[in-house]
Amino acid sequence: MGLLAQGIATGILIGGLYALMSLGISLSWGALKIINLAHFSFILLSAYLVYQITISFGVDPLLTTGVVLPLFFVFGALMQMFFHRFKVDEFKSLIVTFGVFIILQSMMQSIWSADFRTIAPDLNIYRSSSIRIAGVALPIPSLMAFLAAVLIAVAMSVLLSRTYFGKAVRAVAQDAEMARAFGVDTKRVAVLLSGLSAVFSALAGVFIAVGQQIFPGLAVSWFGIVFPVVILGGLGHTVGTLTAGVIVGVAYGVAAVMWAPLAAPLVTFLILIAALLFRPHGLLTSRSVA
Amino acid sequence: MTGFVVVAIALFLTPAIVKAADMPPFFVIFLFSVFFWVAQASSWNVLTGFSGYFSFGQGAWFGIGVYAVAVLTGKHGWSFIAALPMAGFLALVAGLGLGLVVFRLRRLTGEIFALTTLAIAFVLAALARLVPAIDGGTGIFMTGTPIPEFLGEFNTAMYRMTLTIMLLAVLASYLTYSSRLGWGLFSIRDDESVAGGLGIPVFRYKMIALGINAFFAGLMGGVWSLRIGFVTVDEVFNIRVPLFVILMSVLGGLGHWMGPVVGAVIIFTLSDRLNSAGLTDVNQIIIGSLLVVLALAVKDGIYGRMRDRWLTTLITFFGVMVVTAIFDLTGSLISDFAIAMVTTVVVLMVPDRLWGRIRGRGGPDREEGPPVGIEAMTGSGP
Amino acid sequence: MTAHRWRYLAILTSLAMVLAACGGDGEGSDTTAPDTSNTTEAPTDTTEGPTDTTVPMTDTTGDASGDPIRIGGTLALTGFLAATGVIHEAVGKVFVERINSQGGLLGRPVEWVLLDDESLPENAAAAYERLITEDEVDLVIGPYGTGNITSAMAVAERYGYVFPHHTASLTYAYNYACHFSSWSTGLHPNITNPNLVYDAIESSGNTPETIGFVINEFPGTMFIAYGQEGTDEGGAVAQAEERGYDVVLDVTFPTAITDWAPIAAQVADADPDFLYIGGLGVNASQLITAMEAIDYSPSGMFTQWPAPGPLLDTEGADGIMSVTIFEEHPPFTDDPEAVEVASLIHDALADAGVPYTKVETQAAASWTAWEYLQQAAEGAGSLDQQAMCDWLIDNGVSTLFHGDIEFFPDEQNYFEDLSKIKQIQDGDWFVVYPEEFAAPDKSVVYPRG
Amino acid sequence: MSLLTVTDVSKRFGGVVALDGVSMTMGEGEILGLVGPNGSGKSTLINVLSGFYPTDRGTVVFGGEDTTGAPAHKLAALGIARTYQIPRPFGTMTPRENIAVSYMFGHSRHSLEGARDAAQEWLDFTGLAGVADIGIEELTLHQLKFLELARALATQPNLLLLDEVLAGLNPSEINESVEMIRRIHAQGITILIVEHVVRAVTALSDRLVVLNQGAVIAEGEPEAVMSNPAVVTAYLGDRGRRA
Repeated sequence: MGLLAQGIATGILIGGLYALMSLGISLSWGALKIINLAHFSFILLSAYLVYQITISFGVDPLLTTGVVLPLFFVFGALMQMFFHRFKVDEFKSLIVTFGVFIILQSMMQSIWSADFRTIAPDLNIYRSSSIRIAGVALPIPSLMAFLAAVLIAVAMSVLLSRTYFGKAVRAVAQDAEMARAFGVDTKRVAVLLSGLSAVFSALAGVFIAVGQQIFPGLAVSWFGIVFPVVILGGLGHTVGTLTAGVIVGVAYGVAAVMWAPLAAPLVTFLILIAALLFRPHGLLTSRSVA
Repeated sequence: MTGFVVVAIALFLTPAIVKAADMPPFFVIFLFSVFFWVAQASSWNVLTGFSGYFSFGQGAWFGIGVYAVAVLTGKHGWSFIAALPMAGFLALVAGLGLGLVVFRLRRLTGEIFALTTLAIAFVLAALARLVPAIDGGTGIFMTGTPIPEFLGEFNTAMYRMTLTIMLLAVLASYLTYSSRLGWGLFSIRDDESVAGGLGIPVFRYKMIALGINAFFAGLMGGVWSLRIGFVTVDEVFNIRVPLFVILMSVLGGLGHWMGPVVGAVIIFTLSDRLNSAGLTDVNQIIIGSLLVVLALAVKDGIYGRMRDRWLTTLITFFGVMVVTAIFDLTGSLISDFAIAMVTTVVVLMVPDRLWGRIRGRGGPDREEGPPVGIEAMTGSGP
Repeated sequence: MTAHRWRYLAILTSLAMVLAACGGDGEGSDTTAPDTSNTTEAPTDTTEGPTDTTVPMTDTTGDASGDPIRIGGTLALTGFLAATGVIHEAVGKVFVERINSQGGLLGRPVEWVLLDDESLPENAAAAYERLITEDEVDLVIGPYGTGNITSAMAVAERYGYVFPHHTASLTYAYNYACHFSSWSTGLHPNITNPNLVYDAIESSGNTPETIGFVINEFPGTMFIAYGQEGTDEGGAVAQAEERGYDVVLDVTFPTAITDWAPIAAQVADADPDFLYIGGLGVNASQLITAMEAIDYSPSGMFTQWPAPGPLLDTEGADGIMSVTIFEEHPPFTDDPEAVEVASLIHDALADAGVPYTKVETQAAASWTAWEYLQQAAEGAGSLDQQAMCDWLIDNGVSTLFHGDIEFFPDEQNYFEDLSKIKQIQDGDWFVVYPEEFAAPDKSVVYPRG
Repeated sequence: MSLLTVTDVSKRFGGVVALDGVSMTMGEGEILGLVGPNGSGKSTLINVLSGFYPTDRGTVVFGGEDTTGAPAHKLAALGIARTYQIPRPFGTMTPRENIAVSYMFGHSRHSLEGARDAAQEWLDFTGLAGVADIGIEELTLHQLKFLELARALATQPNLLLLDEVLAGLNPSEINESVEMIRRIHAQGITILIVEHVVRAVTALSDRLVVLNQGAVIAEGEPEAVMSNPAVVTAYLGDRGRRA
């Protein structure tokens, strides 16, 4: 019983990280019609940068966010300008961003080698610390990731449903042409949103650098987690993405504990396929961004 | 069609010629690797290029083929030649099974369909890991698997089998392209419900396309299990196969049966030469940039440009080929080929407007009447 | 306008490809290409090409002169095995530089034609075909990784090339008469390896009553944990039971695992006296981190083939054991040559940007494989594959890191298991078992502090 | 004898009732005008008849055969062809290829051989011969509308469903189209024409059926129907009736 409780608890927390990793992709896909595979390398690149800055200057890894996040906002924004310039559509974006993904991957490998990188414990006080609630231990890194994910998901859904920017984004998501016709500066909206998406991915990278060992091969292994979460959550649906992340995390955790770790991916994808068949627009169905 | 037969015969004779001409035996090995990719890309193109349903499922069909042969020969003592048809058959069954569910649901189009096919591959991988009867994590050795004598020694056998399957796959793609089926699929790609309204049996046609794709991908996978040598889940079900066929078809040109053939030859030759030069990292970066540039700049793929500028293509290619061969710049026919090919691609990449200016007149260059419609995208249709 | 600029970028990229292609073949073309038509026929003929080239060159100047001897091989420089592949790359480079600085092989300089197999067996197979039949290398050396070695060995066998390799875990599968493993596992690691571990534990005077297994679903680790598929012989689990340990946990996890929390929870729940991790690379580090995160630390741990660096940097890893061949402390460092080579390897690994540069299992095994080639060629006095193969079987090899090795043909050319047990003690790895190899005043600590 | 019989057909989208127990028949060779204000269910009926939407209730009998709920391609094979209010040509094909495709499928089943040449007949008929082999994007709305017609005709249908073929055309183009519809009818093809441009419909049709809020509110001779108070109300509201 304690085992199951622990499995569920850690599942929920890791789900937060999954959601954080998926948010950027979900938003740019849902709102900008860009399936941005480059986000996978964004997450890893930000993890490497955090690692590098931390060990070079001996600072607390969390402080690096001050540098890393703005940097990735710029990356994201530039990327969107590029897409805008070349009128990249959904299908093209898949190919183009996959190209970018490959390039970034091999660049990271040539810079940091294929070997594993770890922030040494003396610089990283978070990795293996945890707090206990009712006999269930909550690891700090995933706890931080989870809280960040909740914060962002809520903030974003408020931003998207209450502000002018949000209205503009929703308008663009539904029909960019129409939005333009109604005087929305679609390009500016898209660039901003793309920047934000990149920031979320970068933030996920921060927690990954804090929580685990990083190596180039990591990025590919995320495909199998992030896509289910994105689809399950509903494209561009922030709260949905968070929910989906938690569901996948828990399903994964429980399947691993109760059945076998080998079965975990199977369960995850069966959930995904079920979702694709019966709820192709996400759990908390809402075709548009919210 | 006669051209097809001629090419087929020529290819079947090649190994003998290679031997006679004292060319390095690697030439044969190089060729059968090309055949593998041509078959994979062509079969993928029948579904995605023709009907417009973007599929990541290639890895799944390929993997089913590999494991069908590996399990049947390795765990149940079947002979390779008996197991091989099962590779195609099981992949076909799996493909049609997926189609039966997915194509019934109107909303499962576009990227949602693409991701469903992606998910299938992951599920199969997880299954293979979980079920000891398939793999269970120990992997399966294929290195000892005996191949029937009549096929010759290993590389000759691989050459003959891959060539045969490749020819069949390309033939299937060609016949589809030049028949009602093909045009039905093009209509589905352009506007599925209108296609239905015009009396095109949408569901059946999509099933056929998916079936062709899965069958040949699986069959070739069955042969390839010999090449892999030691079959494990991580090697078989990785995203490499689907991504390469996409790259190849996009580069060559979706929608025409020749597109993937051209694309596969170019991409494989390139990465082979770069790898043999020990430049894998460069290789990765170049392939990445190729993807970006081609998706943005060359609309209908290289094959479209080749048709528009067929004269330039021929002159450049054979010109360079002859030069490199005469002055023996590389000492390897494959490298001569690679260089000639790349130069041609470079020339073809010159944007239309600029090209027009080079040739002393504005406007897009056409060395034959301006083809449009399927023609434009694909060159001479049926 | 910008649209054009991008298109031009395309052109530049392609030009780069042309150069690359040329460059690559420049490398290929600068060798004398002897009559190639033989190479496909019988194994004996394949060596004809190579042996021709051993005829002394007329323009002999300096100590290492004449046509370079070209040694071909691939490594996992990219892909999921790359983390370790990079170590083998560095070691190989050091070996080749060193041999060239010492007058070369058979008086000729050595050139290493290294290709990347992207961690894929099919690529390894294709690459060895190319190396042997197109580049016509004189010798080959094995790639890294069980699958890749298996596929490459099939090619080497087809052409009768001597095939030294360092890290193939499925020992039972290799029957090629001229394959020579430089790994210290012996033919039956699924028996010898676990027993060594258990002996080591018991040498502490304490015997675990319960044991838990967390096994990576990777052929090599599965083989050692559960024995050979089909045959019920050996395996860490079976032998633990034979010794009367109570197996309270037995989990396998996928190679590409992303979430360790559930497994950590299971271990904590089962709370075994000893935890046997059939892990690769950073598996152990990740599991320990996950266990620490839920405040659990087992009283004893072993892990199969870890990335040693990250493990040292992992909180709560102190006292974990593993297998090794060589560690940089006495008695191993009593041999000055070993120390010298080790320092060379440090520099090479540092240049390659590898954080942990000490010589241990991977580096030692890699070096030994190269020694096979060198001593076989010098012993046979030619590059005739069959002659080299015979010489190795008849004479064995005297290695820097393994000591003298003798190959047993009826044991599929394996030698006895020479593995040692190392343990992390106060922040560094030390060999602790068997006693004669243990670091000065070091012994197995169990339960860990 | 009647070619098409629709009995008590209903169709709802969520809460909205698009068709509410519609019944009507069409005789062999007649031109029936289907009119009604926006959102009265005209297009929905066309979509039901051409098999794009399944019905919730009711039956459709075509050519003596119950075709209720049959898929679009089956109905096309039986001889029902339709056009679209907003033209939907196959974008990657030329006009000729567009027509060739429907010649290959539809009611007339032909192989690929000669399909291109066969397309000439309808290219000439619709006066598109001049633009037969250029890209779709180069065609004018007027030409696209004619392409819709040509493509529908190439299936060699018994029943042709015209969904606002005249919308968006200028008077001279309208007259041209009306002429063409007459010529199509002259070939013995039964036509159901959905229109806003009442003048044209009344001129063309033998009979009118008026839909309002998904229900048939009038049916019969064009003049009689157009003066029917219920119809006037439906179109102009009560003010119209008082006037």
